[in-house]
Parts: sequence; C-alpha cells; structure tokens
Amino acid sequence: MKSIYEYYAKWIREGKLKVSSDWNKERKVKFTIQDPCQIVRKTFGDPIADDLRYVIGKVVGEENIIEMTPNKSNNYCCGGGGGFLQSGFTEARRAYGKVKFDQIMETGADYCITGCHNCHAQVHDIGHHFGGHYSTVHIWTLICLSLGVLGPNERAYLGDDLKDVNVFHPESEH
Amino acid sequence: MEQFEPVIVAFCCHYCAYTAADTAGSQRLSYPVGVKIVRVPCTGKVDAKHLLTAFEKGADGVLVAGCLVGDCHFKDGNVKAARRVEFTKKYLEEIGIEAERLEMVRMSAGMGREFAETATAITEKIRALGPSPVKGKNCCCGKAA
Amino acid sequence: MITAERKPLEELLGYIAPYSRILLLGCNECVTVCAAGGRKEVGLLASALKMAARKSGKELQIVEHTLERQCDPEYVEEVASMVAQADAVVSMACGCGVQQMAMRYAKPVFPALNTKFMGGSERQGVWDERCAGCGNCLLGVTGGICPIARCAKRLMNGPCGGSANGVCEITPDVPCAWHLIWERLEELGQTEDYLEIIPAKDWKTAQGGGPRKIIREDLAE
Amino acid sequence: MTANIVSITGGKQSAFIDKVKEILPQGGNLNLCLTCGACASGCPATGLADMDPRKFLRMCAMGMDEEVTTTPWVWMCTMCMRCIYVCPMEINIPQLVFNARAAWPRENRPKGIRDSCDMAMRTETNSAMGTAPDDFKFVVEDVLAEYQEAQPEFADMQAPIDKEGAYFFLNQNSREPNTEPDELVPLWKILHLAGADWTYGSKGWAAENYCLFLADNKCWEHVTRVSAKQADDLGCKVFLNTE
Amino acid sequence: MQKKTKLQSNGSVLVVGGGLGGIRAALDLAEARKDVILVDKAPCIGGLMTQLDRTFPTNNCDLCTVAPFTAKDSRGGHLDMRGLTTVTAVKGKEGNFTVSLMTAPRFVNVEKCTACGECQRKYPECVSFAPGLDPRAPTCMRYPKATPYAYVIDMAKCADKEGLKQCCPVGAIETDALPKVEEAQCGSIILAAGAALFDPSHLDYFGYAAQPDVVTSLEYERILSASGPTGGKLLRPSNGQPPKKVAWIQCVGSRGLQKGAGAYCSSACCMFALKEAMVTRERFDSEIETTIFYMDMRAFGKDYEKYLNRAKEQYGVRLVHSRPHDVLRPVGMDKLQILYTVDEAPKHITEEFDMVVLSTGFKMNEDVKKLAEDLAVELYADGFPKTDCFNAVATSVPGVYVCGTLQGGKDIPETMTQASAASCLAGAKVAVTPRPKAELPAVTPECAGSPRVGVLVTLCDHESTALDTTALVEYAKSIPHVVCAAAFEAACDPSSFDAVKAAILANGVNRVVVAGSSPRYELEKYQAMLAPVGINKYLIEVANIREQAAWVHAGEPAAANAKAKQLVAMAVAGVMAAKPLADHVVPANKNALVVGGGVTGMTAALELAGQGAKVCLVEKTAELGGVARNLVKTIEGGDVQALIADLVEKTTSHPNIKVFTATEIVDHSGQVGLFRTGLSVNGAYKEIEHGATILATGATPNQPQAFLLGENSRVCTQLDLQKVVNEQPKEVKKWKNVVMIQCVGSRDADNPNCSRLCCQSSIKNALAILKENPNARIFVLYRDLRTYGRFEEYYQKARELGVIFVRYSVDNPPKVEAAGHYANVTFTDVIMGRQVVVSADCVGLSTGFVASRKSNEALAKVFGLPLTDDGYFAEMHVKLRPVDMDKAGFFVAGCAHSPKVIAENLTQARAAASRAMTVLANDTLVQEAKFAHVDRARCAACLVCVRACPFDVPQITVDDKGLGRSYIDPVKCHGCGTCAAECPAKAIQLNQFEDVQILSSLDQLLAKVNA
Repeated sequence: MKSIYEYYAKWIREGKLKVSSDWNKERKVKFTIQDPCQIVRKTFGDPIADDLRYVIGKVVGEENIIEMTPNKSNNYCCGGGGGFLQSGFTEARRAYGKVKFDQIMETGADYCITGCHNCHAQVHDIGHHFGGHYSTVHIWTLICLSLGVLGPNERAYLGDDLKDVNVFHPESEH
Repeated sequence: MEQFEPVIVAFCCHYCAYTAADTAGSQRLSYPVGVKIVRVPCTGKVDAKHLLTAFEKGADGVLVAGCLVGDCHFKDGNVKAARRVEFTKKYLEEIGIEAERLEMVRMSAGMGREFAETATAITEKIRALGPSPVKGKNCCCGKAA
Repeated sequence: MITAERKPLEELLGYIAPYSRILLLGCNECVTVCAAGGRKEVGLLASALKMAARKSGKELQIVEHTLERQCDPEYVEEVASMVAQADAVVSMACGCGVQQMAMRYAKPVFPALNTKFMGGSERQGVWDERCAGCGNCLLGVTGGICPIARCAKRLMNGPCGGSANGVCEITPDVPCAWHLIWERLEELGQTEDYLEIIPAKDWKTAQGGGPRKIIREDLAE
Repeated sequence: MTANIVSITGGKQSAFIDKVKEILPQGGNLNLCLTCGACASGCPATGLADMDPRKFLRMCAMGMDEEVTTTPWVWMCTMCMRCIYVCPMEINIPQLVFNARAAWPRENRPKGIRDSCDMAMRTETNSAMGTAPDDFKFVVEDVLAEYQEAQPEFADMQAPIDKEGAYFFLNQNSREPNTEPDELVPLWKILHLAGADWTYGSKGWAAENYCLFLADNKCWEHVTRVSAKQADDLGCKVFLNTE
Repeated sequence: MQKKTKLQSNGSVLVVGGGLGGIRAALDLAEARKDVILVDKAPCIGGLMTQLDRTFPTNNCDLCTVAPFTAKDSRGGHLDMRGLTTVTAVKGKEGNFTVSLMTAPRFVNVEKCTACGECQRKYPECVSFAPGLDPRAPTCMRYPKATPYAYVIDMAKCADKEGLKQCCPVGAIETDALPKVEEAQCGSIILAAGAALFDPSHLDYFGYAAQPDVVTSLEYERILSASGPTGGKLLRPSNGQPPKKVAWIQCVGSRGLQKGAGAYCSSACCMFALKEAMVTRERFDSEIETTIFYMDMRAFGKDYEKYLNRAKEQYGVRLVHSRPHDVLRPVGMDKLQILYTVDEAPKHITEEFDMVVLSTGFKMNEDVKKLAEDLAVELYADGFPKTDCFNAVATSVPGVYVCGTLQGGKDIPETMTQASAASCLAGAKVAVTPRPKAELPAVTPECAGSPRVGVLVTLCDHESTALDTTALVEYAKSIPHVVCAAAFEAACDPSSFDAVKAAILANGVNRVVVAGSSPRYELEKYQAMLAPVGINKYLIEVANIREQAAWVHAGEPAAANAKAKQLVAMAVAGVMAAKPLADHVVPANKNALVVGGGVTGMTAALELAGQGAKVCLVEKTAELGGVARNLVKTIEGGDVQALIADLVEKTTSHPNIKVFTATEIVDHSGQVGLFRTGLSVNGAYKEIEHGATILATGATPNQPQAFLLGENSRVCTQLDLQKVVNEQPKEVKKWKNVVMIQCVGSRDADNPNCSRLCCQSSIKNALAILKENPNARIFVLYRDLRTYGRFEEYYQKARELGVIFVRYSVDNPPKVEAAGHYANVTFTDVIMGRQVVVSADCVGLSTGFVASRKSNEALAKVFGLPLTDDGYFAEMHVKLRPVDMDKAGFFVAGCAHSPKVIAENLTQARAAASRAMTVLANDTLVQEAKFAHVDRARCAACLVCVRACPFDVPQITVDDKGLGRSYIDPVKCHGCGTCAAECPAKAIQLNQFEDVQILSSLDQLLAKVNA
C-alpha cells in the first residue's frame, strides 16, 4: 500500500516526468495545498507531505506555493472525510469547513490543490458556498499542465486564468 | 574649560553590586572613572553618617547599590538601606544639596552591564547638576585626575 | 522617656550665625533612645551644619561630644574645657539638658531639638505620648490607659460625642482613649470601674500649680 | 438543570465504552483521559451539535450511553485524527466515534452514506455509484481510445484492467468514470510518461469506502477484502492509492 | 563491630556530576571529613542551576547564592574536584570500587590561568560552550564566576595552535595536552549527574522547530538571565522587540505516552513556569500579559501553594486549564496563535501571543544511563534508576546512590535534600580522614604595633596593560606609613611568594595592601599565604585595581593609572584603620539530640548512631512510630508496619542511641557544638549536652469539619478508609460507589498550603479498593491532581482501572448529604456541563495534614527557632538549605518541615543526619571574626539593635555591675552591620568594616591625588 505522491516525486526526481514550472514564471499564479488527513497524518506523516510539496514545487514553482497554517501532519481537516459529505448534515459540514475556508482565503492563493476526492469536493463546496475566489484542483491536472500534455477537456477545475495555458491539442476540445 | 568630572562614591554590597562591578570589569564594560567603590558587607551597613560624610568631604554624588528586593543575604538590609537613603535625602535638602545626588539602586551579581550603565547614568545626571554646592574652597577634592 | 525631634536646620543656622566655633553636645539618655540627640545624631548634625555653612562661604569648627546625661551637673561639668574653646554650644539634649548647660556656662547655649512629650515606643522608630505628668495618677481606675495624655480633650468620664468607631474626632489616626479604656476594662472584667464618676481634676498637682519640685529629704543634702 | 442531572446509583453495568475497549488494542487508552482539552482545542468538529471529543469521551466514561449513541455528532466527526495526534494519552477517540456510529441501527444511519455503501455492496467493483465491472471497462476503453486518437503523442498509452503481474494495482474514485471521464486521463498520462506498469482491477477498483464511514463493519471489511484480493490475484506488488 | 569494619575500609566517595546536588553531596562529605572525588564532564562545576536566572519560591538570583558554594574554600583538603572528567569503567563492589577516570584535556593549565580573557578575544572560535539560544555566552564560562576560574579551549576548532599558545601571557595554554586516565579507589559512589531536558523539536503542532519565538523554559530562563544572550533584556528572538504577551504550555515531554514523552511528571515545571511568569512581570514589564496553559497546577512543595496564589493574585499571572492543540504562526503574521479550549463550553479559542514557552520536562541523560548500566543499576524503561520504596537514594546496587534529577525530575530543594541523604549513606561506607589541626594565629602585640604597611602589586603584565605598575609602586612608596612596596608579576609562581614573604619580614611589615584583582578572589588567598609571616588576616586590604581600573578603564590609561593610585591609597587608609582580630574557636560536643520518635526521627538517629555519634532520641508520647503507625502500605506496596517494627527494634537496641519516651523539651541554651537541653522525662528533669539538634516532630492529621465528617458513618478520612480496606475487605466488596474528595481542609483560607500527600493517598486507596472489588465505581473529585514524579504512573493506573477523576472549583464545591443508607454526593462535571449525583457507599475525604502548631510554637520558643506562617519549622534557605535552620547546629526533617510521604521523610531524615555530621565531625568549630561588637560604655540599651537585627542576635544583658547593655554573640552574628548602622549611640561597630575604616577610606578617596 503506497501513496501515489511518493511515486510522483520519485518519477520527477528520476527525470521520468519532465515537469517544468516555466509556464508560471511570469504568471505567478499562487497555490496552496490541502494535505489529505488520510494520507499524511493518518498514514505516512510528514515525509509524504514533503514529497507532495516537492512535486508541486516542481510543477508550479516553489515560490508560488503559499502554505496554510497549520499544514502537513498537523493540517486541519477540511471536513469532507468520514462520510460527512454524504451524511446529510450539510450545515454542520459547512460550519466545520469554515475554518479551512478561512485558512485558504488567508493565503490569498488562486488555487487550492487537493489530493483526494473528499477534500476536493469539500474544498470546492465551501469555496463556492462562502464565496471564495479560489479554484480547487487535482494535482494530476497540474502535473500534466506542467508537462504540457493537458488537453482542453481535462481542465474542468482550472480557472479561466489557466484555461488557455499550455493547451495540448487544443483542436480536440469537445 | 575642562569638562566637569563628577566624583561619585558608590557604596556597594559585597554580594551583589560589588560583584556586578567585578563582572563589569571582566566584561570590559567601561564606566566613568569618577565612580569610586567602597565595599560593604551589606547595604544595611551603610550609615547615614557615611552618606553625609561623603558629601562633606566633597563627593558630587553618592550611590548606594544593594541587592534586588528579596535577594538580601541578610534578609532585608537593602530595604533598611533604602529607608536610610530616603531619610538622608531629606537632610540633604535641608542643607541645600539636591536630593538627586544621592541614589539607591538595586542589582544582582550578574548584572555587570547594569552596573556600568547605572554608573554612567548617574555620572551624567550629576554632571548636568554641576559640582556639589558644598564643595568649599578649603576642600581639596577637585578633579579625579 | 522624654521624646524630642530635631529642629529645622535653618533655625539652627540662624542661632549660630554669629559664631564659628561650636560645641555640639549630645545626651546618651532619652534623646539617644528616641533617635534625636545621641552620638549618631550629633555626627549627622555636625556634618550637616558644616556643609550648610560652607554653602554660604563659612567654615565652621564643630566639636562633637555626647554626655552620659545632660541634666545632671556632674556630667555637664565634664565639658568645661570644651566649652571654653567654643563660641557657642548647641545642645542636642531635651529642654532639661539645654537648661542645665545654660545654667552652668556663660556661653550662649542653643537647643537643637524640640522636646515633645513623655512617651513610649510603639515599635522601632515610632513613639507616642503616654504621660502628661499631671502629678496625680489615675491609671489605677482607667484600666492603665491615661485619659489625660491620650485624650485630646482630657476628659475624665467617658468619651466625648465625637468618638466614633473607636477613633478620636480630632486626629482620626489616634484611637479614642476612652474607647481603649472601655475595651481594657471589659477585658479585665472591671467595667464597674467605669460607672464610678471621677471627680473634676485638681490641676494644682500638674503644671497648673506652677513649677514643681520634688525633694527627697532622706537624700537631699 | 434537574432534567440534566446524571444520577449514579447501584452497581456498575457494562457500558458502551467498555465494549469498545474490549475491541481495541490496549482498550484504545479510552480510560486514560486527563481532560486536558487538547483534542477539543484542535478538533474541527468541536462545537458542532454542542459536542467536542473530550465531552464525548467524558459522557462515555460517565456511562451516558443513550446520549453518546444517539448524538448526530459522530457523523460530523471526519475521523481526521487531529485529536489522537496530540493527545498526551494517545486515546483512540476516532475509534470510539466509529463504534458509536456502529451502535446506531443501520436504518437510522445517514441515508446518503448508507446508500453509497449498499450500492458498493451490490457490485464487485466496490463503486459507491454502483458502477458495474463492464460499465467501468467500457468507459475506460472508450476514453482511452478517444485520447489515443485525438492526441497522437499518447497513441500507445494504456489503461489496462486486470493485467496480471502488473507492478501497481491502481484504485480509482468512482466519480471520474461516472461523471467526468476526461478527468481520468491526466493520471493515465502521468503513468504512461513515467513508464509505470500498472493495472486497474475489474473488481475492487473503486477507491471510496462508504461502508467504513457507515461503520458497517461487515460491509467495509468485505469491500476492503475484494480490493485486496483482486490485487493479490493479479500478482501486483504495490497497491497504489491514487488519493 | 560491623560498623567499625566498614569505617575502616579506607577510600573515598566518588561523586559523579558537579551540579548543585553533586556539590552539596561532596561538600557534606568533605565537611564531615570524608575524602571525595567530584567529577563532571563539563569544564566547570555548577550544573543546570547556573543557567537559571532566578529560582522559586524566593525569586532570588542564583548567581550569588551559588557562588559562595563553589568558591568557598571549605573543602579542607578532602575534596578533589575534576572538570572535564568522565567515569569510563567501574569494578568491584560496595566498600571497594575501582573506578577509571578519564580527564579530557582542558588545554589550559588551571593553576596558571588568570582568566584574563586574552585567548578568548584573539581566538573566539575556540570557545565552545553554548548555554542555549546564543552560541556564545559573554565569556566561554557558563556563568561569569565559574569555578574553577579559568578558560577552556576546544582544540578541534582551533586552526592556529601555535598562535593560540603564544597569545597567553602566562603560558597557560598547553596545545599538546592529552587526556589523562587514572584509577581511583572508592567505597561508594553517588550519581548526581542530573538529567537531560526533553527536546520538543519534533512536536510540529507546538512549532518549536519552526518558530523562533517558541522557546523552551530553559531558553526563556537564559533570555531573562543577566548573563544570557540578550544581556538580561527580555526580547523576542524573532525580531528583538520586547514581548507584550507570553504564554507557557506545561507538561511538554512529561505526563505523556506518545512522541517520546515520559509517563512521569517532571515535578518542577509548574513552579518553574510560575516563577518565569512572575519574574517577567516583576522585573521586565508589569504590562506584559502572562498566561500559563496547564493540566494540573502542581504547587505541592512547602509554601508553594502560597506562591501560586501570589502569582495569581499579586502578579496577575493568568492560569488556563487547557492543553492547547497548536502554536501557529500563519504566513505573514508577526504573532503566534495558540488554539485552545476551556472546560466550560465546547468551542475553539484562538489567542495571539508574542512568545510561547514550552515547559519541557526532564529525561534520562543517555551518558548517565550508560554509566548506570555499567554499574548494573536497575533502571525503569524510561532509563531512570529504580530506587528502594523507603530509600529514594539507594539503587539496586549496594554502595551506589543517586540524587537530584538523575533520580527523577525534581526541584532544587529536593535535589539538595537527596544530595545530603546520599552523602549520608555513601559517607557511612568510608572512613573519616584526619584533618591537620588548624593552628589559629594569635593576635600578637607586633601586629597591633605602629603601622608598617607593605604594598604588593600583584597584577601580571597582561592584566595591567593599561597600568604603569612601576609608577604605581613608586607612588605606593610615597604614602605615609608604607615601608615597602613591590610588584611581583608571576603572582601564580610559588617562588615569588617566597620573595614577598622575605620582604615582609625584612621590613617589619605588619599590615598589607594587595593591589590586584577583586578581594573576592584575593583576600582568602593572601590571608592564608601571609599568616605564616605573622600578618593578621584582618590587617590585609585589597585594592581591586584589576576589575576597577585596569579592565574597566582599559581604554583610558591616564584615568586608569590615577584611579589605581587612588584605590591603593584608599586601601592603605583602610588597613591603617583596621584592627587585628582573632577568629573564634568553639570546642564541639559530638553528640546529637533528635526530637521526635516517628519514622523520621528514628531514621535520623540510626544514621547518626551508625556514623559513631551518640544520640538522644526524645519522643513526646509513650511510644515510637508517630503518625505512620496509622498507615498500612505505601503506594508502591511498601509495608509500613514492618518498617516501623524494624526501626523501633534497631533504635532501641543500638548502643549509641538513648531513647526517652514520654519526654518533653523544657529548656535550652548554648550554641552550635555546645548545646544544653533540659528534658522532662516522665516528669523528672534531666539535662543533656549535644552539638547538633534534629527536629523531626512530624505534623498532625487534619480533622476539619466538612462534608459531614464525624456526623455520617459513610464519610471518613483517607486514613480511616485505608484501615477499613485493610481490615474489613468483606465490607469493601459490597461497595458499589465510592467518592473521594480532595483538598478538604487544605489549600483554603485556614490552611493555605497543599498537603502534598493526599492525591497519591487517594489513588493508593482507590487502587486498594479496586483490588478487593474490581466492580466498584470510584469518583475522585479534585482541584489539581498533584501526583508528581512517579506517582503520575499510579494516577494513570487508577484511570486505566476505571477510576473517574472530576475537577471541581472552590467556587463550586461538591455537596455531601445523608440519604438513608447512602451518602449522596452532588458535584458538577464542568466538561459535560451537568450535575452528577452519586449515591455513595463510602465518601473518603482527603484531609491532609496541619502543622502541630501548639507544640511547634512551644519548641520554637524554647529553641529560639522561626516557624512559617502556618506553623511548620522554617528552614534556613528554602532553596539551597532545605534541612538547615537559621540557628547554626539545628536541622529539620520530615513533616515538621512540611507534609510529605514516608520515603521523602526518610530522605530528609538522612539529609539532616548528613548535615548534622558536618557539625559533629569537628572537634572544634572556627568562626571568622566577622561580627559586630558593642562598646558597653556607650550603649544606651535602647533596643534598636535588638529590633533591627534580621537574625535576633543582640540581647540586652546585665553585666556584673548590674548594667543592662546590648550583647552580640559573636558566634551567632552574621556580620551584616545593620545594627552598627542604626545604633543611635554609635556604640556598635562591625569588625572589618568599622566606621573609622570606612571613613578613612572615604577621606582618602576624596583627597586629591598628586599624580
């Protein structure tokens, strides 16, 4: 049982994934990271969070990461886990997520990178609900973006600012 | 005219201020040469008579330097000294000597820096006040050097 | 014990203005105990006078001496040679000592102290008035607390209307003597003494009868 | 207030917390609480349903079983483990919450979670959306073909299912194949470019486990076993969690 | 006979560790004339305490309280002190250990080094010591007056060995020095090497590793310290600004089961935090807000509860019962955020602070652990040594003792007590070595003759670069009465001393002025050196021309030279006015009186008797054993009744002990070494003579009227409860619910202090109940659970077994009501916000102890000893002298000092015995002539001195002429001079500091220097 973050980092270190953050050199789009409780605190601890940061740093540029506080193993759960999303206690879930929302807003980042579906859905939802301006994005989307292989149809969660960046086979849009 | 260099007698408790002065020395923290130290076993030993005599003999200022409150090796000698300093200040005022020329300060043995700073500060204060008004013509105490 | 306090320096400087050789004379009795005129105070005053005089350009010569007791002629006799070499004497004794000196010597004698009262020490550095020397002691019926020395109005039969919460209406930090007397009598179970009316006081035995004198015939020569 | 008084009389009865202690190694340290409040200070669910982890544990300790097994708070806890992370006594509050969930009659548990679990139980894929193996296979193959064609650089990209002996066994959240299939592709591309030897399983590919959240022990164990078995059967070395 | 063989087994005691505990143990032994080797791996002794700023509960500065310890030359040749030394191997057993010692090179010859600092200025990179926060203290020494007073060099960091060697003006640097390996024989070993502190770097949620403003309590202490990195200014490490809000988080690394924490309580951190908070407000800025986040505020030591109250009420230190989850600093924010919650409501609170202090606990030191393992000492899993349940300083290996934080986390007084106790036991194993008889020089007529002053200028060239010593010597010669003056440069060279002595004899010098460094270093040295040539030790004056001229005015040579001359002139004036004095010699009685026949008194008596002292043990009641007779077992399982039986047997049969039961103390006189005490033995008067006295009179179990105690049969005290559990197990088996209430009659207005032992005794009883009846429900209602040290593990055990602990506040105490067969206890559980009513079969009240006020007051009056406000005997120094009393020769042990558990009482008994042996080992006692004397002809018997003396020494006594005059006992006088300053008749003078000496110095000081 392994987390794929470890391999993302490994592959980048080994040069198998030739990622580049050049696309963001000028743009300076800012990213923050939601560490998934399940993978970081509950399973692999800070080393996996460091791998995740290594990957994201290579992909968007280290200088464009703005950390939430707290983070890594001591991160604050977004409130998507444990079945909360499906439990029907929507109001409580959003109240729970308000702290996370504030933390994201505090960073001023344009994007919150999430590594897990629960987080993605919750972070996306609270952003929407509390009127945040950030987008919520999977890490794989950004890896492909930085590899220059992200097609037009794979950008559902990118904001308008990145919709047209490095588009791979723009003609394939449907 | 040469700058007035006040002569200040510092009665220092062996256990704190005297040691602090040693610490200042070993740390090469300079203070004015006019500050002369008289070692006492406790500021509780410092008599009002010693304070007045210092002025009578021509001191421009007098410092009584004892331990921090609660630190006295003899329980409360420093507190008694503080009361005596207050008493003497009133006497000085009657005589016509500015009470600020006499001061009680407190420090611990490790406070070498504080000792140097205090000695410097009081010297500056006295310098601003000028020579002691009771320094008579017959009194042979002029500049220290 | 007789208690006293030092006079302001200014007053003393006024007395001795014409003189430059001063004998400053302390007393090792009451005024030593009440920290007004013992050897230590003599030293302080000598310093202070010299400095104050020097401020006005005058160098004082002060001889310091403290007698065992300044109100006895034999002791006073001891300083004859010192007095001879002085222009004036400043006495740090009580009024009795000053007068003893003045009677014996033809030189000017000045008091350095204001003699205050007959008192006792409450604690280190604090003295309060206890006895007015009335010549007819009532303490036996007032529970050992004197209503003459300790009541501002010298009342003989209970407190005045101004006594409230146990304090004197004239000086609120002084306890009402009659309040104290009552408490003390209660403590001793002698409250019936309080009911006894004390007749109007005959002040003849006090200073009211003029200067007093005691003669012990067996001792007096 | 009177209504709220907790009355303790008579002998000790086996309480909810005791049962949970029996299940957990070292009893989950559940008795060791120092009531320091570190858990409550850091729990994101503190204050929801007028509860916090310390209070919940305290009520369990006081034997207030009815209240602790009916409070909806247990469904608001995400078992994120911020509590146990700092607890000086390393008390397993998340497991206590899990068991409190399990104490609810299944029919009273939140419908959304229950349905998702039930759905997963109906198919060997474990998909909470009920995606059948064939449907998954179809979607994967369809999307793959589309991209192989549209983006010739990825013409030989693969998305194998049940490839025996593959190094990685990949799981996949049901959301992509069901609602946003294009989102499957970036991961495939990465794996392709990295030259990873991987496979999905026709059984047990779904990454989500709502039965766990439902605290349905039997079901979540089943779900987990299906995935693990498939990975083992295919001879995969590494079970790669994609989220 | 057996005792004798032990004493004859020659050798010394090895003390490992030169912290406070090690120093105390070594000094005790040396003073009791036992040979000691004290080793420490650090270059100088002093240990952890020298890094502290001030210590609780006196908030004293430690620097000056520790300095006399380490500098005092009272070792009498018995103490062999070695820095940079480690024990590499140990062979043999009790009475005959062979230890291998390795001394790492210091690269500085301590004998030659004058601590001038030249090497440090030229080669600062070789300075290696880092006392937290700052890589380098102002000097490399751990604190400014480190003993030995010399530098140490880290040769590994030195690139230019030759240059370094050359830079030393006295050639003290030995760059090629090699480690020295030696073997030593010793009869017993004391491990006093202290403990390490928990490193919180890995606790990401507290932010220590990432945030400069998060510091450990020791680092904060360094910031407060005058010798610390900020020179005694309280500044935030992040930005150098003074903080406005500081928070402490308690129990970091203690009371935990995860992330490397110890399960035990470190015992000292609560007080430490309180002290830091108070000092912060008192000394730096009373506007600084101080907040302590705690789990239980453990102020269990003597008078510590009052200290806690003072912190809260007088200093406004805020206490929050909460363990925060996080210390955060969001990106871009200047301040730290603490996230916590309170008991009353489930909600988050975020509060901003400028600094956060983590109260990190003690951990076993790995080096020490290795040594303990080499010695085959049994250790707990956490590495701390296992010790006997009735003997906290005895390890599993006979002859190996432990004390201080090495034995487990503790504060300074407890360390000092254990150190003395360890030295008592270790010292019993080695022989007394004869001390050369001290020849006291007589005050000869010559020394009082017409003054002939010799001036010795002893500064070395490098120390006096600013000074022209030749000119100084010439100047000195010109001073009237100076008959010779000379400079001798190599003050450390013994041959130059001979020249000096010759010069003194040749010139008929009878008074000496030493112009050199501070009298704090020079005076004792020259007093000893010049005694053989007939110079009275009180006719030597030191002119401090090093610290006060050469160094402080190094930049202005003209001023420095003028000042040096003036200082010499002043010293000459002073020494001219000085009087020759003789030290006092007091013959010593070598017997001891022990008052109190409880376990403490018996233990003290046995230890003294075992070391050869004759002991009178006086017990008020008809029986030995004291309050402990009511106890069954200790929490560890120790059998108290067996202990008492054993002690009684040994005490009554020991040939050196005479027991007087049903005996009261009637009167007392005399002084240390020569006391006389009158006893009423069964009504008959008897007088005994003794040299030292130990008070072990115990305390009284409290019986407050509260919670239906004495009214309802279900309600009892913990002492009663213990009896019931022991004697009526059948009854206990029937119990369903038990409630215990803590702090009944303690920590309240009537009895403000904590009784210390109740928390563990409730837990002991709870565990005993559960052993009989595992199904019983037990509730313990407490204010702060004070299971310090290893008691914490029993607290954990009790929780594990289901005991429920509920906090209550004084504002909302529990209620106990009779309810038929039961007692109903109603209390609030704040966490749930609910009232709870328990129908209890038994309510156990932790009623604690109160001082035996009446009998203590009577004894205090007879002996002339001080009591604390709440009626316990007051020790001399709550920190450093926990068993010594103000009156020399008196020692206190056990509950008479303050309530404590049996093991602690026994430790204190042994400590008191050890301290008493330092008195009893001497045939005579030498007292320095540092006392005030009264001119009876001048005395007015005014009582000012009687009232002013801080130690109640002056008395108005009637002389043979019937004259009542003040008398100051030279043996009792501490020499502060307060009486002399206040005497209105100027009848009192203080030896060595007489008015004439001070005034002559003043005269000289203010006279013009003709330079």
